[in-house]
Amino acid sequence: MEYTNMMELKFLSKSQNESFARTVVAAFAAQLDPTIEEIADIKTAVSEAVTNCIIHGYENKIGIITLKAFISDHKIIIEVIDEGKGIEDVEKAMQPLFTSKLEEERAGMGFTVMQTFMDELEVESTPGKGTIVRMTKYIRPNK
Amino acid sequence: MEYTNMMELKFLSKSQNESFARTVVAAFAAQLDPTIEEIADIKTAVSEAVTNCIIHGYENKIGIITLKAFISDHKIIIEVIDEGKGIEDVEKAMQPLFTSKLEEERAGMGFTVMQTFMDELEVESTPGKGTIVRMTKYIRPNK
Amino acid sequence: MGIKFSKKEDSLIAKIEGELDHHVSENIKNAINEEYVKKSCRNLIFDLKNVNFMDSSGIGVIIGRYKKVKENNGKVAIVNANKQLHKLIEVSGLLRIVKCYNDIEEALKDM
Amino acid sequence: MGIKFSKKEDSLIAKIEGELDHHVSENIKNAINEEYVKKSCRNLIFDLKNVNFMDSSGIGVIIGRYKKVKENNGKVAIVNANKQLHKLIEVSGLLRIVKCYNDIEEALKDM
Ligand SMILES: Nc1ncnc2c1ncn2[C@@H]1O[C@H](COP(=O)(O)OP(=O)(O)O)[C@@H](O)[C@H]1O
Ligand SMILES: Nc1ncnc2c1ncn2[C@@H]1O[C@H](COP(=O)(O)OP(=O)(O)O)[C@@H](O)[C@H]1O
Repeated sequence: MEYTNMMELKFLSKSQNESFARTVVAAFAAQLDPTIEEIADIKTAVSEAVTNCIIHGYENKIGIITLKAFISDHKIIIEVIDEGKGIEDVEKAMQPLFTSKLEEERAGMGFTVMQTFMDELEVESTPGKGTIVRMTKYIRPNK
Repeated sequence: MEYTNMMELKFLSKSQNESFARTVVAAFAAQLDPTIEEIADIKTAVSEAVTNCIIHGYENKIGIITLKAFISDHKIIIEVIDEGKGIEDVEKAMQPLFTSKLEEERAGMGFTVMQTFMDELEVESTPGKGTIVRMTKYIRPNK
Repeated sequence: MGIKFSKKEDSLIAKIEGELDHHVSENIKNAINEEYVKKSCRNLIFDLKNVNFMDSSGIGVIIGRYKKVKENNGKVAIVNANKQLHKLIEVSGLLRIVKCYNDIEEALKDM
Repeated sequence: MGIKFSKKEDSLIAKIEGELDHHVSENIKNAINEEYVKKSCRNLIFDLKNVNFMDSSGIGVIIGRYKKVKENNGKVAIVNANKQLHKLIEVSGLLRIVKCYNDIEEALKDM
């Protein structure tokens, strides 16, 4: 992957770190001079992915979440990685309204939000090994 | 080290990442509910350490800087690490006004600022291997 | 994060402040459940004016409350959602069960 | 980051905006050097009112300018430094060579 700037953040799968992760990615993406709306889109998508690591990947036990970001001209690629439970059937998991945690009032809309708020979404998962969510957002220059 | 929360950030030794590193550490330290002044102290000290990695550790070539932070009750421990040039004589380097880069208008006050703005400062360095700067700040609760 | 309650006619107005994510969702949920019963309300209005961030965990909170309120023959409404929140609310399909209004007065008229 | 210049009597006033760290120090330094010569000034006043962050790279910028201005028999002054900046200025020993004033008028009187 060619990039002009990159960062990698590791943090504990504690829910108070959800807002921390959003702030970090917003501060890093700021280099691309995004609009307020673009920043909000990125924060929302990252929040979904990080929350999923905490609730589904590690099932509220403490693990390490890795957030990577790569900037190349006019786009940011973001990876959110856990080494938790993994997903048996990724296609099914990505369907709107699907959730494995109905009792917890999950909306089952996390992946749908990531898909809508970002330009590209890829999910790689191995049951028992963990999950990588890779998202790309194009930031239009000269607005 | 016992801690209740931790993070580890890796980023490129580019000067535009100085302000990014400050923002990240401030967002993480926010959990301790610090005063504005305490946050400013931490940002200043981290800025000194990160700038030193860029200018002295990697001498403006691109390398990886690692910023770690550990929170335990009422204190934050921050490590700024490079795998660059290292320091021959740490004691001499830490003296106020000492700088090896006079031609660049360095004030030679980086370590002095870290020492004054934080509560504890330790420097470990191996020439040819790199440098670890470890700083601790106590955050008074119930202000 | 915080939440302020008021009651108008038989509607509970929950004004949420700050960031509505998974971290705070459990507290928000419990606070609303408690207040809804204590003040014996029928309808529930979410005032999102001071919400500066929300993700699908917030959608989950609203859907969960909708189920409870429906059991009680009440309605759920959302007011003061900004552009970003509207986008989230639309994408999530929430509009099928909950209506958005510009302000509390408008919502109350339709309850 | 930005910088605005004005001239009063034979003093150049450099009003710096934003964060004064290593990243911007080279640009700030060059901009001041150029303007100081172009406007043929003697003294130099740093207005730090709109500086919301500064570290020892900023101190380096001020010391470097001091050396140039002294060659020209001028003085360097700092105005509008907030509490955090004052702490940095004190710790760095800058007060041995540069004076701080509450505002530009006060600084000008003492030039
Ligand atoms: N990081 C992850 N690790 C394991 N399972 C996951 C992960 N992310 C998502 N899933 C699975 O995909 C489902 C759908 O996710 P999502 O669309 O975000 O909805 P929700 O989080 O509301 O359940 C989850 O219920 C879960 O079963
Ligand atoms: N990360 C580092 N790697 C190598 N040398 C360093 C590092 N940090 C500091 N030094 C050395 O210590 C000296 C003093 O540092 P400092 O007090 O920050 O002053 P300055 O950065 O203004 O030179 C530097 O000039 C340099 O020689």
